[in-house]
Amino acid sequence: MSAQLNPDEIRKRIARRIALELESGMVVNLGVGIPTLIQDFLQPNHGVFLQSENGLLGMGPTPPDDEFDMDLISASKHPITLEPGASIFSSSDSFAMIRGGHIDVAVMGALQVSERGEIANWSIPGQDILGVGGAMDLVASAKTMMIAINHLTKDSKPKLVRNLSYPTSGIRFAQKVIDGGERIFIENSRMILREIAPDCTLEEISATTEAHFEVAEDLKTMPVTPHAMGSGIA
Amino acid sequence: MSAQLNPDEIRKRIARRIALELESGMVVNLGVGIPTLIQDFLQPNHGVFLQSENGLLGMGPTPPDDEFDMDLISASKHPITLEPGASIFSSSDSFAMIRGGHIDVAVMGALQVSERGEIANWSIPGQDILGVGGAMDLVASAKTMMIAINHLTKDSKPKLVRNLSYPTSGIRFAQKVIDGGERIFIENSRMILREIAPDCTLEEISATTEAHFEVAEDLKTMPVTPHAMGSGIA
Amino acid sequence: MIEVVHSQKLKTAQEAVERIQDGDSLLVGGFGLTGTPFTLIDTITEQDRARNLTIISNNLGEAGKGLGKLLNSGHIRKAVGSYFTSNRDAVQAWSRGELEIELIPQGTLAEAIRAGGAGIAAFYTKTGVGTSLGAGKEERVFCGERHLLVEGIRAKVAIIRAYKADTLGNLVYFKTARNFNPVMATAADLVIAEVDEIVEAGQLEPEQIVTPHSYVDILVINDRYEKVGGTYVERSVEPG
Amino acid sequence: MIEVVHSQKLKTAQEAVERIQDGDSLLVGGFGLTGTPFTLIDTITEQDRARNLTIISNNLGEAGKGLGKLLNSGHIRKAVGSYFTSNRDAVQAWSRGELEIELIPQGTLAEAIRAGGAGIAAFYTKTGVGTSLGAGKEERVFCGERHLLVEGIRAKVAIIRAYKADTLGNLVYFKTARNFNPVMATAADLVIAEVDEIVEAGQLEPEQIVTPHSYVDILVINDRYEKVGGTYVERSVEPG
Repeated sequence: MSAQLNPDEIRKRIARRIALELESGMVVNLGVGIPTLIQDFLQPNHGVFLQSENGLLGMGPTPPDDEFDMDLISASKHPITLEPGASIFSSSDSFAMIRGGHIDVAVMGALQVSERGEIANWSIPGQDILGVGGAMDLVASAKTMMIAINHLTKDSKPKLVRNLSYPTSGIRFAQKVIDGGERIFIENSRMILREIAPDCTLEEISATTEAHFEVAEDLKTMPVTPHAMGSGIA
Repeated sequence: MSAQLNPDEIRKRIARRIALELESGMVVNLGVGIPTLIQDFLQPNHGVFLQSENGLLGMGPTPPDDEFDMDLISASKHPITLEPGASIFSSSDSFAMIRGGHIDVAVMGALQVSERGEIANWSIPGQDILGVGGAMDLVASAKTMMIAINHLTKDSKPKLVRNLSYPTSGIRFAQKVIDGGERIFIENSRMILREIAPDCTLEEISATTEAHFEVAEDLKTMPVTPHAMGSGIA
Repeated sequence: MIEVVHSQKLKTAQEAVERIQDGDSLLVGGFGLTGTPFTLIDTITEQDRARNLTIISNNLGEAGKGLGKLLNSGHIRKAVGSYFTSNRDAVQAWSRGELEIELIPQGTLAEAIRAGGAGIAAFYTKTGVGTSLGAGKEERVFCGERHLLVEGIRAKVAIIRAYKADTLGNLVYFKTARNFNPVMATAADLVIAEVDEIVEAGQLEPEQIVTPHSYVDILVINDRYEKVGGTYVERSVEPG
Repeated sequence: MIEVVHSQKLKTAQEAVERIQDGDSLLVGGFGLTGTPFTLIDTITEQDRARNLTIISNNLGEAGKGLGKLLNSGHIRKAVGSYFTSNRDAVQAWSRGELEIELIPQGTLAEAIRAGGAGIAAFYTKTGVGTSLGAGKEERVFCGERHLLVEGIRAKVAIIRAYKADTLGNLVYFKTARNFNPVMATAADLVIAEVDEIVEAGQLEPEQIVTPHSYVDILVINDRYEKVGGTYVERSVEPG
């Protein structure tokens, strides 16, 4: 779906839509991949506090090239800045914060999401498993998990599946899934389609989704342009 | 023994002798009671680092009255000062330091010490047990434990006993016991008398000590006057 | 007059302690009387809404001071901590059967609260092995040494004392008044911090913030106690 | 020229890494290349005394940089950490069977090191429950939730990176170069800290010291790398 958009545009669309979900005062951890783009789509004075698991609360946007400092990076190892009121702490204090349940929202990428909301986001069967990072800590402990994914894998297989065939990241479930064409809530272990992009059809989504999902009675059109930001749809 | 000295003088004698045991570079925790007096008997530029379990490394001596600050206290809740290079941390970081085995010497009072070196220093049978503080943490974790005690209880019973009749503070053993008349090492769970005060006799000590102890072949005279400080006997 | 920069988290002591309910568990910062949230404690006593409290704190203050006040006003059902003998009133209340006491080694108390705040359900420690305070606790040998299993501690509310906050609620502490306060800030559903001063966000150095603002729900200004000759004393007049 | 106040703990990088033995376990600070003790790592590589090292570090640096250098020089037998895919050399060495890898969730790694430093033999965590990384681990239910038992981690030596030390060995860190360094300082028999600068004791504020000196055995000055355009690069000439 959204075949007319290139992958980069789809990634930005997802990031933009998730930005609308984040409210002032929330403590939010952004995973690698699409989630790192979200920061660029937050409104000025958004009041969202970005936590980075390498030891930082109050992450600001990418600095201009001439202010780059390798000693100030995100968990994705990108250069960042500090917002006023930011604090720096150790990795152990950072994961005490994460694992103690002090992160309101973790936005993460995924390789698969099951229809109950289980997340696979660290390992591909048959490939070398040599990296997990903080994925399992966040899945075990974040109050709310939002998943930012492309609808299909690179070889056009559904990522929203009945049951995970990829290794799971934990036993807790995601609450929201946002891809380029739709926004899905997972409530009581059931997927509910809440929004659909204007350039997608229900038929397309059904054909490319393995997981069972219900369609919300008040199915809405997903805001997909910058213009729609701050429209109160979140 | 040392019947001619008043209790206060005996306490000072004990503190003075223990001060000779403390070497430059050691991280030392001083318990309540007699151990709090030790600081006054350390040489200038002693290089000993005093740790206080309420969250401080580098405790300095009592301030003059007009510099008293209730926000800067020892674990005994006495006003203190900070040495250059002192650091302040939380109670949890402080006990991580203690319990992680980072204290070289804990000097503590005791109600009883068994001949194997077991320590009873928090509770009296038949009395209300409403305070333990950090005693058990130190007994479980300090590299070396030195015991500062009066030789007899207030009702003239031996404090150095064969087996504890008071509740134990843990399963680890003290290495040194210093009272007003003697200095005893505990090695391989056996007490060895190493020093005896000039105003005490071996007969006196034997008569008032329940624990078995050996007498070192090279039994020394305990330095008991300020003059003897820094004499290299330690 | 106390100058205060406005913060969304700022409330009066009265508003703050209204959130405490009858029967709640409370983590209360402080070691002896140092680093104690006096204003909040006094306000709980005066407001007299929440009784049967379980207080988790190293001590119960001193006789008539700090938590000693809350004890004497009859608000405490149970105290969990490491050292209560320094408050004679607590010993007597316990003797009369009016106060339940749970004694925990100080380091185990600090570690259990850290565990509660860090998502650690339980941990193994050597402290207390073979003692009457370890009696009945599950034991296990690691590397040839006996250890006790201790579960994490959390509470419904934490009331803590810091020196300065910024408008977001980041906290720094003063000297040894830090003690149990930072760890308690991590282990309660609602965290109320009593501070002397609030500055603009950005005025505290990022590397020097001890408690990040995400742990702090409510800020209250200490407008009752001032330091005179190194000791906190009640101000002679109520602040205007 | 680098100005250095003399400290009893100060050694050259060569003297410091001579303490590392063949087959030792090493905690190595850093996250990616940030907060990495480059000088110490390079010196181990050059000195070529200690092989078959077990490296406990979040990553193995990047290809040819930081711990990537030590990997390529053939000194590492096993790596324990959370993320190795960012160094292709590590992936390939593992594929060829030349490198053993133990993968641990990042938070569990940080907590296990803290436990090792704090005298906690083992702890229960929710992270990893139901995953292949939790397979075979002992499980236990607390408050209705499944937890895994994880043992503390300690090493023979820790090499860490700080910004400034004082003459006693107290340390402060710079921005996110703090990461794993402070916790690793607590969990090894020998702790070697690489710093940019040493100041007199008393010049660091007591409340701002992150690692108290009692954790630090040896100080080494970073005299090889300088920051150019925000990145650490090897100095063009060896310092005199």
